[in-house]
Amino acid sequence: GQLTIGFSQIGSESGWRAAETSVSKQEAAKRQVNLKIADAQQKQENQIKAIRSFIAQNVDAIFLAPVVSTGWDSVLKEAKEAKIPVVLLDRDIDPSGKELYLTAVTSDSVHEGEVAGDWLAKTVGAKACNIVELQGTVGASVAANRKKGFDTAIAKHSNLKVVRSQTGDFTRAKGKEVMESFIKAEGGGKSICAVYAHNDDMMVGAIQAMKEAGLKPGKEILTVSIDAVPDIFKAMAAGEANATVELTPNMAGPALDAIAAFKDKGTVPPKWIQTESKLYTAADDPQKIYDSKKGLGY
Amino acid sequence: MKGLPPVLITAIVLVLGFALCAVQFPNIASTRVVGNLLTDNAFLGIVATGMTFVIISGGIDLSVGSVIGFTTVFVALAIERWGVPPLVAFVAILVLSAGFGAAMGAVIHVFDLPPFIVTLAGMFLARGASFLLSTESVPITAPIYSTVSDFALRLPGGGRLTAIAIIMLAIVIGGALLLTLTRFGANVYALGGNRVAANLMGVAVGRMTVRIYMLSSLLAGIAGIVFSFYTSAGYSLSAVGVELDTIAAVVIGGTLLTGGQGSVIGTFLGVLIQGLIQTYINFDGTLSSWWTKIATGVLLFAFIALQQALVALARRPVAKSAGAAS
Amino acid sequence: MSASQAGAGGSEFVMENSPAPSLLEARGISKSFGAVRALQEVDFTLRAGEIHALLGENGAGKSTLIKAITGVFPRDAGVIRISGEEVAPRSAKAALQAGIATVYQEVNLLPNLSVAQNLFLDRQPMRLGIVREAEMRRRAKALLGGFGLDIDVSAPLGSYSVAVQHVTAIARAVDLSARVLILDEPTASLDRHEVEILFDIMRQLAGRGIGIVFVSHFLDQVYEISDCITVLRNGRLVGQRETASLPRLELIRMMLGRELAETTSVRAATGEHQAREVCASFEGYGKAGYVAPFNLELRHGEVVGLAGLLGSGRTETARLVFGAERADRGQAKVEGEPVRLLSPRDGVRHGFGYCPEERKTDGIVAELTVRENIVLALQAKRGLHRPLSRREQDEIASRYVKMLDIRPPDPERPVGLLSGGNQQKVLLARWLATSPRLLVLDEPTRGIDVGAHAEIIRLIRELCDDGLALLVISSELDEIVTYSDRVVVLRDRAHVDELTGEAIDISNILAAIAADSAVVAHEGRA
Amino acid sequence: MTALLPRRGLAQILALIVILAVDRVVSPQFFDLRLQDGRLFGSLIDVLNRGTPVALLSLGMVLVIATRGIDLSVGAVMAISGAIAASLADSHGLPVVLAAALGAGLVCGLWNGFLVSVLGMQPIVATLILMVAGRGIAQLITEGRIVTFSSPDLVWLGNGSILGVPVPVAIALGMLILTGAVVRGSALGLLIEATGGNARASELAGVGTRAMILAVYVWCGVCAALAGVIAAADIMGADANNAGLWLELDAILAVVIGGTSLFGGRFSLVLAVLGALIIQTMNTGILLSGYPPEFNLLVKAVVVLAVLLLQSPKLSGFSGVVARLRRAKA
Ligand SMILES: Nc1ncnc2c1ncn2[C@@H]1O[C@H](COP(=O)(O)OP(=O)(O)OP(=O)(O)O)[C@@H](O)[C@H]1O
Ligand SMILES: Nc1ncnc2c1ncn2[C@@H]1O[C@H](COP(=O)(O)OP(=O)(O)OP(=O)(O)O)[C@@H](O)[C@H]1O
Ligand SMILES: [Mg+2]
Ligand SMILES: [Mg+2]
Repeated sequence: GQLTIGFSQIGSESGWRAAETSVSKQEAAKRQVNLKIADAQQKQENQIKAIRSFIAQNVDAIFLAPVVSTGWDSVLKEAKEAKIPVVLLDRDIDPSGKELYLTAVTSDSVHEGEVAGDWLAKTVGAKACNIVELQGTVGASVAANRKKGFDTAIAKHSNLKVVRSQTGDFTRAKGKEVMESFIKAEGGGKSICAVYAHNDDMMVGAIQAMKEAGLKPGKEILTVSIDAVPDIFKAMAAGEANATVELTPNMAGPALDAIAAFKDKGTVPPKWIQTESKLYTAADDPQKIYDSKKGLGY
Repeated sequence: MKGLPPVLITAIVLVLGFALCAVQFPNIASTRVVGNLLTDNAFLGIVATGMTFVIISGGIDLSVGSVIGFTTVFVALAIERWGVPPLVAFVAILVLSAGFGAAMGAVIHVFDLPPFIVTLAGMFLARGASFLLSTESVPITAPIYSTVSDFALRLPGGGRLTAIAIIMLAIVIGGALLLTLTRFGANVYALGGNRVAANLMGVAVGRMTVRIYMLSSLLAGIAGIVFSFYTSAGYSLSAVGVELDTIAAVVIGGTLLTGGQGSVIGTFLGVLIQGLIQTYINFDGTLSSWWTKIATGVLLFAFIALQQALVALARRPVAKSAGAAS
Repeated sequence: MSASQAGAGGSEFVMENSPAPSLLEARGISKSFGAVRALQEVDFTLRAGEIHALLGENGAGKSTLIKAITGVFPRDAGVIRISGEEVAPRSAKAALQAGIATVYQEVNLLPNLSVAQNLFLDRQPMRLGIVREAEMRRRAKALLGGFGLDIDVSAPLGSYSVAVQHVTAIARAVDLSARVLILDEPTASLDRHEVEILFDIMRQLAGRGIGIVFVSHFLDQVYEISDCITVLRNGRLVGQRETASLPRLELIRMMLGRELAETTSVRAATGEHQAREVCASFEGYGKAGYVAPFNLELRHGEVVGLAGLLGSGRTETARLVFGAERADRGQAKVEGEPVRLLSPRDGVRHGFGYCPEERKTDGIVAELTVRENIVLALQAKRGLHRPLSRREQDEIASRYVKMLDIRPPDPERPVGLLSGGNQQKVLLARWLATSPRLLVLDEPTRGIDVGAHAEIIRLIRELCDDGLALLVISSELDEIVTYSDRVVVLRDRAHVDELTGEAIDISNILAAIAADSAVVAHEGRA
Repeated sequence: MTALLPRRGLAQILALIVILAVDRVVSPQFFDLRLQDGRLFGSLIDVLNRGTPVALLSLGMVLVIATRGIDLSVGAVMAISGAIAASLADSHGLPVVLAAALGAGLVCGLWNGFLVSVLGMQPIVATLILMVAGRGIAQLITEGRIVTFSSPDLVWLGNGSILGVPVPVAIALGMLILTGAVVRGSALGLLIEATGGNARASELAGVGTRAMILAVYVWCGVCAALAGVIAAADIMGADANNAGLWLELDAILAVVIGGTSLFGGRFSLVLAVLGALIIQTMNTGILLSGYPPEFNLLVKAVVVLAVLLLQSPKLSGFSGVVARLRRAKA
């Protein structure tokens, strides 16, 4: 019969997350799966509660987009006892829990940072370059990973240096505010060669701050960020942004396929289904990508 | 002071709400869901017990969520990185958090500052300190953790009464007894009734203030340990915003924010009401992020409005005979 | 303890001139609040077994002296000795431990706690760290029984009337078995019967060698109970005398620093009043469970007194008349026009004013200045968009500060810092400023000194002569008799009698109150 | 009139000066100002500009707190009004956009006021309801996305300048003056203070305390809505998920730093706004300092405590009497 799948979603903290939710719904509808989404409002407690109630409702499978990598052992054990397969979406959990889930459909956020760093290193070449970094929320694993990946990538190039790094909480408003103060602190922004932001939203804010300060983002100052949300393509099309690394909102599609195969034929999927971290630059016809992404619920 | 009528009303609200939910989702009326309700809200029940004391005494403690977060990080690091035996780590963190609460109480009393702001600074401080310890989440693999999280009393019907639920129930009962049966409890009510009068009647207001905030932070520390059992990890961003959930639970439980009235049992019921709202929304499972928020708000309103209506009904004007006996 | 025993034991034991050792001795006590020098070099000596009255005008510094002695306020200068030993209590608790039990003037109990908890706060009977609730209640019941009070001690104190609360406070202090008992205006809200009981107990305690400080504005009571009098004026010691050797007029001169004009009954002739126009009338007015339906006519230029025992429904009547409480039956008319009084705002709109009896919780806004408190009702009446300019406010405030002799005469002082009596005057000023047609005064002279007392009674007459209608509640029958043109007597939340003209005298009122059994005993004592 | 002027703002002014001095130390160019595209540019301007939302919130919040209330929903109201403004901006003129956004704030305020003054709920829970549900409503309007717009009129509200002064700053100043004129120019101020000081006594003196309470929540809603419009205009988009998140705490903090007691009564608009500036001066200093972000909260905690201690009656002596009185009342 029809599959019923419970999806414990983190919340709706950004446009990307909203897109992930709506794409998941679309994908589920395409496959005629009954997807129950429980929104955890950014709280792990709520996610655990949601998983417990999915178990109580005896769903066919559970999707989990974990808000944090640790702390899932006991609740996932309960799911295992109840013989409900669990698929992780978007983020991985701590290695100790490997046998507790069927598969994880995620991107590698360290790798995302590396892609961004490599692009910057390649673009800058041998020239000395002072980078300012807009971090994600302090304590968020994605922020730490994207920082780590980027740092690793530029460590190979002694001409690249992160001179300032402050959190912009993954938001536009804070990205703008932090960038404003970076500009003040770096002599009106003249000494800044590139901006790296852990997500596109902060970068959109930072671009506004640079424009207001009379700087030319995309030209005088290079920008690279992660997520590939539509608005960054708009900026790219206007020549105000240079590069973004895609984090696809379609995690549910591969996950649904894996579950269907598992239920029908007992095919055990690989432990990790990695999504692509594709780099987009101004050379990729940003306007077209913008139009194609607009309708996805970002 | 007896606190019975408001508690009774909250209980009626809870039972009514539970019945309504069960009509829509029959699965809710199972020991499994009830067991989950207790387990999932164990840490909330513990902090809310401490918060009840604070609020009855006329104060407020915004730092509890951060103290929980700090505790989880501290415990995880102590056990996993510094090699401290778990029980020692627990004792250390409880001493630390009690000291933290005592310090806030002392600042409030000695410098005559509003608790709201002092504990807000405490909230920043504890959260900031946990960032300094570690911004990553640290898994805890100590055997005691799996032992404790696997322990559960089986209830008829498939439900589980877990260790942390039992800890919470014990603390709620202990808190209720402390508040209603001891001199300390009476003094808590006295402080909330009127600080100046309590002082004139010989209550050591300063010492009481320090102790009350100490108790609250201590219970937040215990809640942090319970939270770390719940998630087997320490994470600096855990329990963000829990202070508001806690205050809401206390107030829904019939405690007046102005102090002087309330009960621990009421708070416990308030915690369950909050948990029930969450469970209901999870069972529904069709709500988007925003409808979840709106539904939470509407249900919160419905519960409080129902409660107010019942209170109004109960408060039929029955005049007390106050004359002198002849 | 039984009242009769106490009376017998106590009164004979009063020592007239025996040189008892000084029990409590305060020397050179000074205390300033900013620029206000509340106490300057005050000496005070209390001997064992003595009932010592501490007297003075409102704001003279009586309460401040008491608080300086018990350590509630830090002293600027001075030493305190108990039985010759120097002590320096820094908190109420420390004072208690040093053997000084005090009933402060302000409500200093906890309305949210049960009566029993209030009586035994911080000294509950305990077993194994647990309060013995039943035992505590039993003792509370016994303790209050000694004051003739038989109430449910497990109910919150706040559900009882001020009088009950006051008795509770006194009972608590008495039971602390201290060596010194200080009572700051304990009788202000008690009726005669309760005062008698209190005095019996005081005599008994004095007989046991306890020193008692007694503050009151009722000079009759002072002469009845005290052995010795200390008078303060403007924060300075005026003198200490044996009560028996101090004539009343002399005492008043010591307190006021001037002679007091004799207050006589200034009631006008009865016939005149029938002709006067009706200001407000109430027919079949009442509220279920609150006050039984009553008929009441209030005429311009006439004072109607409400008399009755505590809890007889006087305050309730006042609140209904003013609109603070909604009636559920009957008809109110103002100047012959039917009106609906649904809220205090309606009352104010129709030109009513109301000074509530609980001035701390229902009257003053402690944090606001004297000026702001005085103009509050007038401003509320005028509405938002017609603010009184600062000049008008200053002018109104200083007029009433002068007229009612509010002290200190600083309109910019937060009213909460004024002495109790002066706060009462501010409330009166608040309503006078609205030029009301009907003023309802609930215990207007409570806590007011002799000078101001005479002043307020004179004022009541004057207002009356200006055509104001007055409805006055007072527990002091002689006061009611002095100014009322008509007296309505209440019993058990119902209006039972109305006396006019020559019929107004204390014994008639008492007779009406006591129409049945129990209270007849009163008459003898009155 | 008097409370419009800082009568007792010494501690606050002192705190501001000290924090400014510290900012100067961590960032030598802190006081540099230059004119850029007809608009002043510099860290000081940033402080004013970024401080605007909290300053606006504190204008409403201070009145609510003066009546012994509290409004936790202001952040959510910001999100709602921002979402409405952004969704309408490209299809309607500025007057319509503003009317709709501010109207939404007014309705939110009415709802809060209704719960508190008519139903008699405790302010903290009454407004908690809208705090939770309001953000949901805002997300419902934007469907969780960041709704962007390009209407130059609305953008000007966030990024334009008047005589070199950023428009948001001018708006905040205008609102301060307007609120001051309304509150102190009418009897509102006195009646609000009386209501907060002793609601029962004020009621008996004929003050329409319910109307007062309703009015302050409405005004608080309108101020929050304006802050929300400005926040949206600033980033040219409505971010319903994050706009105004946790700003209610900053607004309350600003009011308390401004010396208004959470127990109601006396309030000062100017000092509340000063409190907002103190908070923002600190935040901007943290951003300029270059310390790792892990330290942000610690610095904030220390500064908040220091500013409060500066005001503590026990330490500074002045206004100590007033504070004791407040306690006595509580
Ligand atoms: N806490 C305080 N702060 C400032 N001034 C005060 C304070 N308490 C009392 N005062 C002032 O000290 C003076 C003495 O007041 P006190 O209360 O001792 O008078 P009192 O003799 O008890 O008068 P009453 O008979 O009206 O109770 C008054 O001028 C009063 O305004
Ligand atoms: N402002 C008020 N609001 C609500 N209840 C009140 C108020 N004032 C008085 N009461 C209640 O009315 C009841 C009777 O009051 P009280 O005993 O004062 O009556 P009374 O006849 O006015 O006597 P007296 O004036 O001598 O005290 C008490 O239970 C009291 O709590
Ligand atoms: Mg006095
Ligand atoms: Mg009365």
